Amino acid sequence: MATTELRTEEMLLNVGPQHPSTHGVLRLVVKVDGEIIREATLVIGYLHRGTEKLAEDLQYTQIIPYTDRLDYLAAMINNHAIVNAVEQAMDLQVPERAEYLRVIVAELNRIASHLLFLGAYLLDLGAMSPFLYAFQERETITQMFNEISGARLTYNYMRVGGVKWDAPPGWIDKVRAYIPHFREKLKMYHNLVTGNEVFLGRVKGIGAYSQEKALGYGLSGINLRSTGFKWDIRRNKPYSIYDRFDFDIPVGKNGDCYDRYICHMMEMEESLKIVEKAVEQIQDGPVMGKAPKILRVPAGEYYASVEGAKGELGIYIVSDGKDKPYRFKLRRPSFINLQILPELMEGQNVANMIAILGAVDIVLGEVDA
Amino acid sequence: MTEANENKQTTTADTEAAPVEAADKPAAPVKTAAAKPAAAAKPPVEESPETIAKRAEAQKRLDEMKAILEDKFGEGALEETGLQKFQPTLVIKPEYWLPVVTYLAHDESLTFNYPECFAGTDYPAKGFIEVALYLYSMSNGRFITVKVRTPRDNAEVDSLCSVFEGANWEEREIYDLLGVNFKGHPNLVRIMMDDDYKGHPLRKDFSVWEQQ
Amino acid sequence: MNFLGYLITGQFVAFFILALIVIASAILMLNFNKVMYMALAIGGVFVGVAGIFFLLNAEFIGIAQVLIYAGAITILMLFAIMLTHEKDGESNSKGWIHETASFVFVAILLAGLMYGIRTSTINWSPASDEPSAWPVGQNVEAVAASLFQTYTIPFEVVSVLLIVALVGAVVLARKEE
Amino acid sequence: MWNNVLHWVDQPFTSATYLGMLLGGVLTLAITLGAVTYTIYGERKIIGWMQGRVGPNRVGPFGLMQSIADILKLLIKEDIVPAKADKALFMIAPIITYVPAFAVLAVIPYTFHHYFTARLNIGVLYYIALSSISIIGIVLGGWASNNKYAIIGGLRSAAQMISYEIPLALSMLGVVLLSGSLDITRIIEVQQQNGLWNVFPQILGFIVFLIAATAELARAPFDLPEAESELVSGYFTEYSGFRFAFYMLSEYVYLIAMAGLAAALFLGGWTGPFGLGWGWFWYAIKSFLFIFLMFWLRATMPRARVDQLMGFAWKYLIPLAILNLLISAVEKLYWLKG
Repeated sequence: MATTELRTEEMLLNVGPQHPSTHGVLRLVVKVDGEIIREATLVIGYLHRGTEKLAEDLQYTQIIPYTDRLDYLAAMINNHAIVNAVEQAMDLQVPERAEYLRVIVAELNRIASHLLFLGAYLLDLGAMSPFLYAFQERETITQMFNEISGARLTYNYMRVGGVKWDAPPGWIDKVRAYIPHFREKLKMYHNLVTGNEVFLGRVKGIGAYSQEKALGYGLSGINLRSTGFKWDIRRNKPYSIYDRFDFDIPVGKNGDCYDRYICHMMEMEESLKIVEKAVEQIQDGPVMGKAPKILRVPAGEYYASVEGAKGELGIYIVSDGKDKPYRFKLRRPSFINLQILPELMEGQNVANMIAILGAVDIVLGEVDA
Repeated sequence: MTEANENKQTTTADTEAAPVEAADKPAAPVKTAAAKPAAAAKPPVEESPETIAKRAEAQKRLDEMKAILEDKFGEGALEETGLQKFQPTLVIKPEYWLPVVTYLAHDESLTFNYPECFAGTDYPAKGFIEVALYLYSMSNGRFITVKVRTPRDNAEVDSLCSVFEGANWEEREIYDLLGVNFKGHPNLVRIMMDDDYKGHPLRKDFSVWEQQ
Repeated sequence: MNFLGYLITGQFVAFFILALIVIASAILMLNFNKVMYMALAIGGVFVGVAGIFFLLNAEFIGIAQVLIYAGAITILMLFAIMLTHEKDGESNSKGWIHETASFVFVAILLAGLMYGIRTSTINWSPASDEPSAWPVGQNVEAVAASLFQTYTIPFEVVSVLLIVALVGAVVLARKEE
Repeated sequence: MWNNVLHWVDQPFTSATYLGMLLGGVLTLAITLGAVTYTIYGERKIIGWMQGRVGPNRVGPFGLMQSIADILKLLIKEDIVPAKADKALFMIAPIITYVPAFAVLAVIPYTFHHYFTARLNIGVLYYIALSSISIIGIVLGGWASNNKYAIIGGLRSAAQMISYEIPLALSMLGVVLLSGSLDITRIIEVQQQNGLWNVFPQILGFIVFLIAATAELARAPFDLPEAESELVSGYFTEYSGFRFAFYMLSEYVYLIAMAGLAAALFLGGWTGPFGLGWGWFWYAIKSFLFIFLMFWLRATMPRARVDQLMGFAWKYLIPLAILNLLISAVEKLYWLKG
């Protein structure tokens, strides 16, 4: 034994594409030494459907259902992104009521998406119950969306110039009633999860990165805010009617998994505030403005973004003045946020890998487009 | 010129070729209110004072940026400048691409440190592929678009991975879907399609049927 | 129940079963080619021996055997085998001279043992015939008494020695990093 | 003769004792299987109730036959052995795990009369020693599957169980010290005589015992060996059919055995309040309390990380257990001289 060196062997571990915690068809090729990760490579593209290419052959209204399939957990916000981009490009006016309905469904959808994050993340960390609790609340939102749009997941609700349907009678009251109910539930989640010593041990100080790093990677949304950088498209580049609402932008301190978790939790509260104000202010009126039957975006290049559930969801349209985009590029926040993972995972163990991956909060439909 | 070169294209692409010309060429001088005949034609011109002010502001910023860059890199660095709606847009010569972006990102007073959107577009009619990068300066709230053009066959651009870590996957995606080679990229392999896939789907002359 | 003049009791049957386990495991251990199987077979030997201790009313020793040998040491071996690279298929066919020589040696050993046992003058009658120093079923107390009363100081010294060895091993292992 | 059948342990070897042995084995197995079946059912129902859902409710009234249907399904499933697995070890490993799990039940005194169980004078040690053998089966199963997740799972569980055996055994030592015996029955008797359950003088030991037992049983929050989100299913990822059932079974048998041990060592075993009879009934209630606690923890806690787990055992539990031992000695000297 004197001369022979005892070295443990490195093992190539293929995590996914089918694995309980890759949230879809993400594949991680990790080189592990024991349980320590030496190198991680991400392989994506298993869900690539060529949305950008398809969009080049579609009229703008026809693209809307395709955006539903990107971040399928927050399809309303995706709808909002594209109609917002086209409206900004065409300088279209949207009726007040439609704007309010948009904001209400978008914020409710943000809550639903964050709820799913909460459930799935805790499931990744080995706690079962929060997942079921979160889904219970998400179910109510899904029901409401079903009533307003006729679909539970892929809503196809918004149109350029307004929204497709007005809210059915009594719908607004349902939303109003949901707000205090959900506030109670949020308190319960905090009781169940936020103070849990085991949970804190799993997420505090794990997967931290600095502000500069986050900016260099182009991270957005909570992944950027968790480093303490106050950046929210709703506030910094106001679109729709977000400038009328008063809400905080929760930021973290250390940019670790705990901060990302707590930002999600606090953002739900802020979204509730916005919804509360919106249902207060909403007036009767038309929900569809004057938009041409066939939308022709004037020739030129446009970029407009909204604050998606996962980060800045941008749409870049190159138009040649026709009814179909010449080039339709999606800035998918999940895709960009995912890039930082290999760097975060190096030197961590397998359990932390899952904690980090879960906290980045990706949707593979959006990553792969 | 365009029809002759791009006979292979589908009919849509053929008809598109001409308007593209119209859409992009005007960007060459300044795309002021007067230079938007197509858009302005439909709704009777009702430019609100707000819009005009915004455009003037954007124009001012564009001129500023242009001056800064020309001062730093000389007249030859910029191919074109213009406004896209309210977005100052600068087309940079390929050989200046990396230094200009590096300068924009790292310079103390500019600090365009946030790559917001990275997109490539194929213009077969004009024979180049354009890579556009939307930059945002978080510290002083400014935004610009920088672009670079590279010939369609033998498309090659310097990689920005050394400036923005986030450029890595975006460049891989553009490489995968548009076939632009990024020089100096640490790991330029396909990202969306299979490794043995042939062709670049987002090129306008790409056809699924030829692929098979 | 009698068989060939022996009284067949549960103990008797159990002894033969255990003996069979021990011998079979030992032979298997020698004959296996894979290290993993060998480790498992030696685990079987340990368990069988523990059973024989139980038959002899030495429960404490039997349990210690299971705990330390069958449990800890076997797992240690398994770990060592799993974490180092296992070399499979090392054929251990030695020449016929080797085989014959070992056979002869074992035969002589066996004969010598048999001779020793048959001619010895020690009384091999079962222990329970004589009054034992400790009542049956009290051997935990017996062990405790001898460790903590008669041999307290040697016991403590040995434990200190073991701790020193443990710490030394940790120190040596850390140095390699 | 009936007496011989029931009390086969201390009777001469006759055909009646044979019958007793056979009957004892089969009956214990049957009872255990029944208990495991309904522990699983109970787990699903209780956790379901905690999570606001119904739990099994389709097979039989209130889903009472659900677990039986599950077991039946497992038994008639194809016994798949992966092509690259080490066949012999793969097949034998679940058995190595299960046999000690079943064997430890021999010393759990469900009743005072020890029907079908043994009054062993070193019962506590016997439990610890036998349960350590099960680890061999787990490690072998993980290794033989030739699956990376299974290997990591197997290594993890071995490391976890070995390190938690130490605080577990140390926490039991306090009880042993107070009772002056390693015999579980004797420990209960002493508690009966003192009229004081060991939880009270041994509260620290009980806490250490609970934590160490949770880890030893690999249940949440210490269910790392089968951490689904990381290792898919840990060491039994590749197992299916009745070999998988063996692993599941031994896991739940250990749960029941550990519950029995907790009830005996700390909660006074079969002794009921006010000297009421029905020993087995009280025993069952106390065991169930322990099992319920395990379910509750599972519904509440996220999973700990592997290095935290090890650190916790060595840095907190073992010192606490040793402190408890000191306290026990003081108590023995000045309080419970019994």
